Amino acid sequence: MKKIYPDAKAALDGLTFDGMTVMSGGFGLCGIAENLIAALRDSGAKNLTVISNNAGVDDFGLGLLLQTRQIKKMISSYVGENKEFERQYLSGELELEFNPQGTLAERCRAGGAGIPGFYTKTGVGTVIAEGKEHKEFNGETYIMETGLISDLSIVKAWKADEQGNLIFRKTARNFNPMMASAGKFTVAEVEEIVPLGSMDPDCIHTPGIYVQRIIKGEHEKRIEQRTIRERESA
Amino acid sequence: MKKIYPDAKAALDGLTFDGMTVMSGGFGLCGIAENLIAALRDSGAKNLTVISNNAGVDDFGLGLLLQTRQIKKMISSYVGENKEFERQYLSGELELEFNPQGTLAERCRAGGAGIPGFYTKTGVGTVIAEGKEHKEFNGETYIMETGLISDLSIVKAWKADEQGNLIFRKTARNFNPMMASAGKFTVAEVEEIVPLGSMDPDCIHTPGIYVQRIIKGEHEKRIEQRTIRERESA
Amino acid sequence: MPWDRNDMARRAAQELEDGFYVNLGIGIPTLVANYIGDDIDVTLQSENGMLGMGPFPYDDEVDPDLINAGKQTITELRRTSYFSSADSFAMIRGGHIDLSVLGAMEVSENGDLANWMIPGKMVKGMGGAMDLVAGVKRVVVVMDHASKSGAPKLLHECSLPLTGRAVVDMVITNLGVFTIKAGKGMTLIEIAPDVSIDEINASTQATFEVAV
Amino acid sequence: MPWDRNDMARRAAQELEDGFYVNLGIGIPTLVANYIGDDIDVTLQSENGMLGMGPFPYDDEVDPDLINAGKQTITELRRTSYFSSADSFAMIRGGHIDLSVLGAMEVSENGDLANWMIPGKMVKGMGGAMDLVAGVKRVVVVMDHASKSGAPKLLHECSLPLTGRAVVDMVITNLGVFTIKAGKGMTLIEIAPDVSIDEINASTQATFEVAV
Repeated sequence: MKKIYPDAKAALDGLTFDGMTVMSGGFGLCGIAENLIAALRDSGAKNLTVISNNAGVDDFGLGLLLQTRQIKKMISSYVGENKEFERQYLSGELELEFNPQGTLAERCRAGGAGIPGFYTKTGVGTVIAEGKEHKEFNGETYIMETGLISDLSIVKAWKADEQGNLIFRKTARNFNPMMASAGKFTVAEVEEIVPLGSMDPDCIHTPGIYVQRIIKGEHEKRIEQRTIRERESA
Repeated sequence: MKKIYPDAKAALDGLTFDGMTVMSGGFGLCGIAENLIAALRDSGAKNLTVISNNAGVDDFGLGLLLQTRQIKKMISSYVGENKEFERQYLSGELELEFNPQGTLAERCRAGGAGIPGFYTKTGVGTVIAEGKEHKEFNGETYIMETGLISDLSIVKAWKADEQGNLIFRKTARNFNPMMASAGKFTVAEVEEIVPLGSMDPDCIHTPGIYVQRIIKGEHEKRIEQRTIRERESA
Repeated sequence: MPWDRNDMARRAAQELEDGFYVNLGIGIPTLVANYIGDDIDVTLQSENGMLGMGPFPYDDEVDPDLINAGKQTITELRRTSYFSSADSFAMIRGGHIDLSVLGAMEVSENGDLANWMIPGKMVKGMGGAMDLVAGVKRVVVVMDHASKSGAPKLLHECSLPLTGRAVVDMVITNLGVFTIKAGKGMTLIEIAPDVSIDEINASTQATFEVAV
Repeated sequence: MPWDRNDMARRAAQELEDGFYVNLGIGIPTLVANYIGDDIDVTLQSENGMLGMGPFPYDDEVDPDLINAGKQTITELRRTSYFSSADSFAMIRGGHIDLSVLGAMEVSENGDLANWMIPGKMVKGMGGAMDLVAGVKRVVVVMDHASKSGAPKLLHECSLPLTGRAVVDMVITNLGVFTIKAGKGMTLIEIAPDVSIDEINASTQATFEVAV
């Protein structure tokens, strides 16, 4: 059972189809599966439902799949950085379902954990609650949200071993672990493939059971908001 | 805001009261808060509801609180190792609520995560499902389980820093992280208090936000089933 | 003289207490970090998955794997821990964050908040705002008292789609500070220097008590 | 000659496939690990919070922080990862474990399983058994064909409180191997050496087809 594939194209071979649901890890452009997004574009799969916290920028990240109009619907919490997204959405070419960020994160976690529904206070009394089941617990009102699973999850990690164990780095972890767990099939791209046994087993973020294929990728890691401070002069 | 306390007695000072609900981490005798359990016994708090996967053995772990009859009710998944438990239960002195182990773990996780209810397939069609709400998702039947929180959670970790960041070791992690998150007040005992900044921030299992007090404890770490294999002779 | 952005941030910082875990929103709330007193120990959360957020990096410290919820590059501290966004919002939803400071478009006298959507304009999304106002123990809003056109932003009822109902505990504007308590409505408790109550009345639609 | 414990474990091991993630219960199921073929790569899960469970330790390797779900001391492997019990049962409940091998007191012809409770006797608890049978993709039961007193354990309906309904996919007893398919009932597919169908019929209450 070999999990390591030579490149992104090979890693998606046989896994893509029109109308599929894809989860794509990352927050903004931080921790996105750059190589697999490009390979998903090149696969030509159309009418995709993409679950991702954001929608990339015009020429990077999921913006690549918007350019080619492969996305039919996005499930996201914030899509403000993308003009092409705005154009397609306002023209009715693109469906959009907004989820509060924590609800989206929990829906992915629930899907991977076999939990088809859960209750949350988030969104009660707002448009998010419309049409959803309401229930009282200890005198407070909650709404039911459902678990999400994907046909394919594409995630980005820092390191993997041949068993698919993953370690993420700093805030590039974000949505990647839950999306890895919620994919019927999960492909991970990493910066480094390390020898089996070289990871601290107490410090593996995503156990290999959630990862079916792995590639080592090349990463631009584009920064959206480069904010710095000046050094005080000596 | 000093979180480090000199000993278990000081760490529980002001936190215990009759009729309180206590979560106690550990699986069997592995990863239990030995020092805090003893201090909870010495506090004399009575009529406790204790949420713990197991109930210790006769003379160790939660067995100490059974000896002194401080426990009114246990919420557990398996209590087979304890004769005093059996005696008190069969004589009607002790209430017992069985939860499937995964349901118990998830109920603690949900409580800490602000999720008052969730659906699971576990236990459908069994006594566990009796009286619980049933709901269909995609043609399958699930039951609703509720989140659990405690007045006090006592957990055992391997290392802590002064901010309360915790790292667990091997399978001694078990129920400790969820119970830490589900306590209105959480006290952790550890084997070592390490300097701030010496933990890998990517490898902190329980962030300090969940831990209000910390002690360094002494740990017997009793083994329940010492199973070994023989070395092949040379 | 009404308060400026930094004054408002400084006033919001007074709501922070020793040992607090705090989430700061984008804009003026971000400035609050500059005014946290040396005498208290406060830990900042970034909802993408970090506790113990440090200041912006020096130029040679910039790390694309280390950003805050506003997608700005930041730094870590000795106390920092990283976790997934699910774990981060478990922390928020579970009521473990003591205080959140957020911007707003409108606040109603019973504490309803609108800060994510203007119908007819392109909708960018609510991000983590709905989770924060529903989960965090105490919500402080920092905003200009009136819109650029002079329209009141403290209203009887919000006209914009809500982020949350009865979730705001305090509003700090350039003119003053208001508390909001469940069932008791809004109370003006502080006024910016040289601002009159008449001035505040003139640019406020919400009903409020005065207790300065 | 009926199969012994090791024969049954060896037969159960044949159900394991390359790449499988497997949870083995206490008792005979634990022995299955001894018969996993060298030609396949299988990862064992321990539901207290470990993937990649190794063999029992040598005497000088015993670690009280490293136990399996039966509370036995074990070892780790190069592939091992540790996680919380919540994460462990997320894995189980979410359908990520390919196969579970469990013991049983009773199995019904539609796959109901009873293995945790005998009314009137002290109840020890179900531990993780209900989670495993509800969540794992395929459940194989290994048990003696009849009780010590000779009473059948393969029944029309279980008499004991259930662990799960319609959850068992295969039963391996000392007399033979049965598959159970939803809506199609139970089928005998293998018989232990020198055991006759009459012998099996005599100690089986459940209705089953024969396809050996």
